[in-house]
Amino acid sequence: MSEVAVVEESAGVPGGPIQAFTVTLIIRRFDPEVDAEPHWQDFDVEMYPTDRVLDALHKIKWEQDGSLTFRRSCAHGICGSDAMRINGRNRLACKTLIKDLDISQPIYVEAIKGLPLEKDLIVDMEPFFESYRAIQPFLIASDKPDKERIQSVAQRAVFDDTTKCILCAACTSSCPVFWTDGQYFGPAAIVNAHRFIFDSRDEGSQVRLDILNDKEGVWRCRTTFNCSEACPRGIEVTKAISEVKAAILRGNPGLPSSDLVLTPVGA
Amino acid sequence: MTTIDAPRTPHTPVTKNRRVNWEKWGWLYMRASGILLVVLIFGHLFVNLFLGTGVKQVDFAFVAGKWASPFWQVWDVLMLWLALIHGGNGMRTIINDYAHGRPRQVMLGLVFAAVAILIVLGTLTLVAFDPCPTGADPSLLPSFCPASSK
Amino acid sequence: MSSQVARSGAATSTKIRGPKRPAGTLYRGREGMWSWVLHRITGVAIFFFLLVHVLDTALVRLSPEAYNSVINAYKTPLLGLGEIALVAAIGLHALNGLRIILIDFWSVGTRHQRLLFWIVIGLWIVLLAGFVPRQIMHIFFGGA
Amino acid sequence: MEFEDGAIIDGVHYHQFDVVIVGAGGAGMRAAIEAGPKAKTAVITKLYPTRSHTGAAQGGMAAALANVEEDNWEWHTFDTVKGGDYLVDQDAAEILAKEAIDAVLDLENMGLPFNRTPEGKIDQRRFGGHTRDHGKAPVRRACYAADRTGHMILQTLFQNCVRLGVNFFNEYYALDIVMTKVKGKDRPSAIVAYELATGEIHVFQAKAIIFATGGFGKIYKTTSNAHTLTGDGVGIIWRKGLPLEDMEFFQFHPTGLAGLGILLTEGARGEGAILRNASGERFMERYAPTIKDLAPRDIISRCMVMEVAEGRGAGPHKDYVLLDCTHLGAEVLETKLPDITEFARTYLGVDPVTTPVPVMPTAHYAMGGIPTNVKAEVLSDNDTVVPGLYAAGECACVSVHGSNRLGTNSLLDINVFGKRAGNNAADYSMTADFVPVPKNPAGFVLGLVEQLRDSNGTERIAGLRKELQEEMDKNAQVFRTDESLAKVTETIHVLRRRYKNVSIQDKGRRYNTDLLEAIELGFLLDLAEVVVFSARNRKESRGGHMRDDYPTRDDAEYMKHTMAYLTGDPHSADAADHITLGWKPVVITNYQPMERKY
Ligand SMILES: Cc1cc2nc3c(=O)[nH]c(=O)nc-3n(C[C@H](O)[C@H](O)[C@H](O)COP(=O)(O)OP(=O)(O)OC[C@H]3O[C@@H](n4cnc5c(N)ncnc54)[C@H](O)[C@@H]3O)c2cc1C
Ligand code: HEM
Ligand code: SF4
Ligand code: F3S
Ligand code: FES
Repeated sequence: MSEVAVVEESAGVPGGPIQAFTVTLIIRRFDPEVDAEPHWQDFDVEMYPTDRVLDALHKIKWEQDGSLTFRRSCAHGICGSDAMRINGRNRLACKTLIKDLDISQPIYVEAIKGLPLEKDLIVDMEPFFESYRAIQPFLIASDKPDKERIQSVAQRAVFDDTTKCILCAACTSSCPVFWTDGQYFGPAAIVNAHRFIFDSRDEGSQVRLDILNDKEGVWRCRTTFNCSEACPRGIEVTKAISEVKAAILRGNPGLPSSDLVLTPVGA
Repeated sequence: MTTIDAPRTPHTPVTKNRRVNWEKWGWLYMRASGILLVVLIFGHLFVNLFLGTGVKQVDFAFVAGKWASPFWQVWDVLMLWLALIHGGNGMRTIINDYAHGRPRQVMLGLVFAAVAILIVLGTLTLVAFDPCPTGADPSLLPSFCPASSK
Repeated sequence: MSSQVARSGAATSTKIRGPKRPAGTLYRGREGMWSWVLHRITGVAIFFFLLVHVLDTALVRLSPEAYNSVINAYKTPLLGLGEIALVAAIGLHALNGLRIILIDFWSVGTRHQRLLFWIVIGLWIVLLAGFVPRQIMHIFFGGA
Repeated sequence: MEFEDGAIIDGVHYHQFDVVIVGAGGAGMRAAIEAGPKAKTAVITKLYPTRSHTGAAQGGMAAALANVEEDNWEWHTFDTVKGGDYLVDQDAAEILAKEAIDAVLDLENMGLPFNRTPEGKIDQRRFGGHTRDHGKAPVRRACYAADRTGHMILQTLFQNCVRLGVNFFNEYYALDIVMTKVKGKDRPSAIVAYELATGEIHVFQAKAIIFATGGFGKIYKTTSNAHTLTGDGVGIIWRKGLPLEDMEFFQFHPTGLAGLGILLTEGARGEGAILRNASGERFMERYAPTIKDLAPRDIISRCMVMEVAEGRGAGPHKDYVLLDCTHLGAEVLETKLPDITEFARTYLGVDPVTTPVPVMPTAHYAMGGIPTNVKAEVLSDNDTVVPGLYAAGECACVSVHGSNRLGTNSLLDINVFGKRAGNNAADYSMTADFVPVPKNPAGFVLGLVEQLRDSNGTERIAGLRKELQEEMDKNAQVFRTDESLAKVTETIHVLRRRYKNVSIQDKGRRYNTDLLEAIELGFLLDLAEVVVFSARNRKESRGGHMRDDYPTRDDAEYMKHTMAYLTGDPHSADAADHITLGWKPVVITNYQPMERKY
């Protein structure tokens, strides 16, 4: 494995001829129409260090085995289609560069965990979106302004982080609590609730705080940080969850801060 | 290892009954009791296992000696309650994570029963403690007992 | 805001190595997840110990003999070592519990959770370094 | 045939809705928000809504709010017309610019978190081709949310669809529209869709149908478009003999990451980034002395290709130019352009804070598409409306973009015309009856699917697609000549023949993406043929269509829209045997064509 061959043509990336490697991918396959259980299958592909795992999957699908099934669309980390477990961690295949993996070893690829496996790398996303819908992820405001609502730069900044979510489910399906009990709302739903709870224009924060104060809500989070490490958008997920917890304890959204004792609120 | 990850039931909508929210208070309790327990447990461990001859010094007389003082009685009662409820609530969390349906109910019941019984038992032991039980072997009693042979 | 860059795309930060077992279904979490696993295991262990410990302590009500005979078991080398494990577990659980509390109630706690974990491990080693030699002395050499 | 809503007949599912929207990108969901509350509406989408490519849009959405400096919609109209090299229908452009203001405010009221000015109003930034007072100087007109404007629009629209309880059919691929002859005229009666999860076929009978299926950038290799942008909607319409307008005009965005095509927003140049050649020269000063790096995309792309062709390209192969952001500072890059900064870091390993980023033009946007009027009604010729059929967004051609779309005008387009389509379709559905569905409405799709499943041909999809895309990149990209286009024509012809012999490996029913890629390739081949055929016919250079052999604009001959019709056997050897071209006049209200100088 990993024999090195200098290939004339570059991978299209500037910088002249670069080395291609043979990379072994071991993919957890499952075809509901024939398999009773998932199984692992090996594929060898020629890759450039600058290629992404998605390119490797495409190469397999297009050149070796057309039945390999996965979701993908944008190919640059903004649509959230291709969250999968790569070497044991949730990643977007299109944002995971081969050079960032240890290619002296095979690369393990499998579906994200905790959602029903449908086929190969595809899981049923419905339970995930179900939790998302449950937290009322939309602006609740009664006024009808003629122009835009006024919001200061600072007010806009406090919920900036959580507006970046692309609903890829990498976080929720990395959460140990979610694996064992899918009833937990999961980090993605909380992130999207956070986005509205701390939006100065929103009037529904209390409702959402109540929803998340539920048995399956924020209190189930055990601060394992898998979600924060998995998020391809770099959202500080656990921090957002902490801020929601603190808001519930305070009894009002206020400014997002989890400081209850150590620094004065809003400082 | 080879089985498919079990399908998840979709989230069931929030039950809208306005009971006391145990989850929130449970969560807070874990933290508050945790901080107190650090002091209580480490104090306990320090006195019992570190000072003097460590675990070797612990016997009836040692315990009785400690509990003769209301300070240690309060200390240990507090520790008992806080720790059992803390641990019990922690176990509840864990059971909720891994068990479902009937097994979950049974296990929760067991934990609750264990915690309740031990709190009662432990409190009785402590509060109604007699450091100098009559008829006991005098050599085992603490030195301040009239019957003590120490 | 400028601190946002470094965090983005965890994929770029470190080389991710493949799992050892071909089953590979173990999630490769990091400090946060492992600290939680340890916290949970130690919590359960302490809970069961506590159950036993309350029961054996309750024997003081029965009679001094009964109590002493049970408590003497704690003084055997085997349970003496067990006690080390117990203190190690409580120490880890307690220190990590404090870490969790910091993460919860201190706004920059989440950002430093990994560092906090290693501080916990550091303090834990210090704790054990203080306790273990003394305990060994007590159980094997009969006290001070 | 007759059926009840929800019936399953011979394994085919039948549904009835007042309005069926195909596509859940910005245009589709904006339409759903209008139609949903008024009529029984279904949205059929081959991707989960939030996966749509609207989410990739970065820079902003134009509207003359005048929040930060003097501006008005009339200037915006002018810029749109001039930017489109005067091939814009000016009545439509007026509507676009006028309704832009409400479109942005609507989004804000729905919750979109725009960046704010110090006074708390929506902030605005500069963008290519947008000027004050008819070209005097760049103006700050683009409303934005960092470099994630499209993401925020898509999320906000989806959130509001959740609020309204819009009925989504996720991962359903529309593959055919059923036309029924009524009084000698073809009327749309239903959409036939393939359910990815099960492989089952669904017929959606509807009173009104809206197409909002987005673009077809995947006819090219280097593109900012998603893998799923295969022009299915446009292809479906084309196969029914309805016309396609201005297909030769494809926009190449100047700043795609070299070799990859991933887009770096024009907003970067809006914030002050500069294009440089190998020697560090700011070459746009030579070509567009007034607005330099903020000239419209067609012009900049062309200049970049020229710089490279004349040997001034950077890099070991001298095959790209550089986008220099280093003087903007880390603060601006990380707060206003965080995503593209990360793209450059992740995919090229280049840090824009310290190093200029290698860029080259990338296939970006289809100006052409399904012709509609300003009410978003689809046309079956220059002015006949197809009752009950609507189109909006990138798949449609209103035409507000003419031969070259201005940056930020598309997010605007999807909102303005998406809204109009939704409203008009809902209104229409309230007065109209269902058009009866003919017998066996799913016949075509069933046949298509079975034939691909059963085929044991020797051709592989990926190989054909790669050849098509590479050939299009080589010969139908920024510069075209009759000779290069003739070459692509030939290639496409061969590929279309080979396509009949294609086979798939996945013969299963559940989640058969292999099968769908094969069908998508069919659409790509059809559309590429129309693009090239239309391009060959337009012997002038205008906007996104640059002919080396006819380097100037020819208003006398070509100041009109191309209308392409499928008129013969689609597989006949010569494209001319099955494609007929016609012309459609450009609507001119205020602005007479002038030479386009910046
Ligand atoms: C990288 C990038 C950056 C851009 N930046 C800007 C910008 O800054 N400003 C600007 O104004 N414009 C920008 N644009 C252009 C603009 O984003 C797009 O033109 C616009 O978003 C298209 O929206 P849409 O709703 O028409 O299509 P899309 O958002 O592409 O949605 C298409 C929908 O159709 C569905 N669909 C497709 N085929 C089928 C089928 N067969 N069956 C069922 N459903 C189907 C898909 O599932 C999807 O939901 C950018 C484009 C790109 C690619
Ligand atoms: C010494 C001081 C202690 C501290 C500071 C402490 C702290 C904590 C905290 C903060 C939690 C909550 C963790 C979370 O929400 O993720 C917790 C959980 C727990 N604690 Fe303690 N604790 C201590 C002692 C104990 C004792 C004595 C027991 C046993 C009786 C115990 C058993 C548990 C259990 C079972 C859990 C649940 C673990 C889980 O959910 O994963 N703890 N502890
Ligand atoms: S929070 Fe991050 S990981 Fe979770 S769904 Fe959103 S983008 Fe994905
Ligand atoms: S992984 Fe789960 S436990 Fe909390 S910190 Fe993240 S939600
Ligand atoms: S393909 Fe869109 S996020 Fe990876």
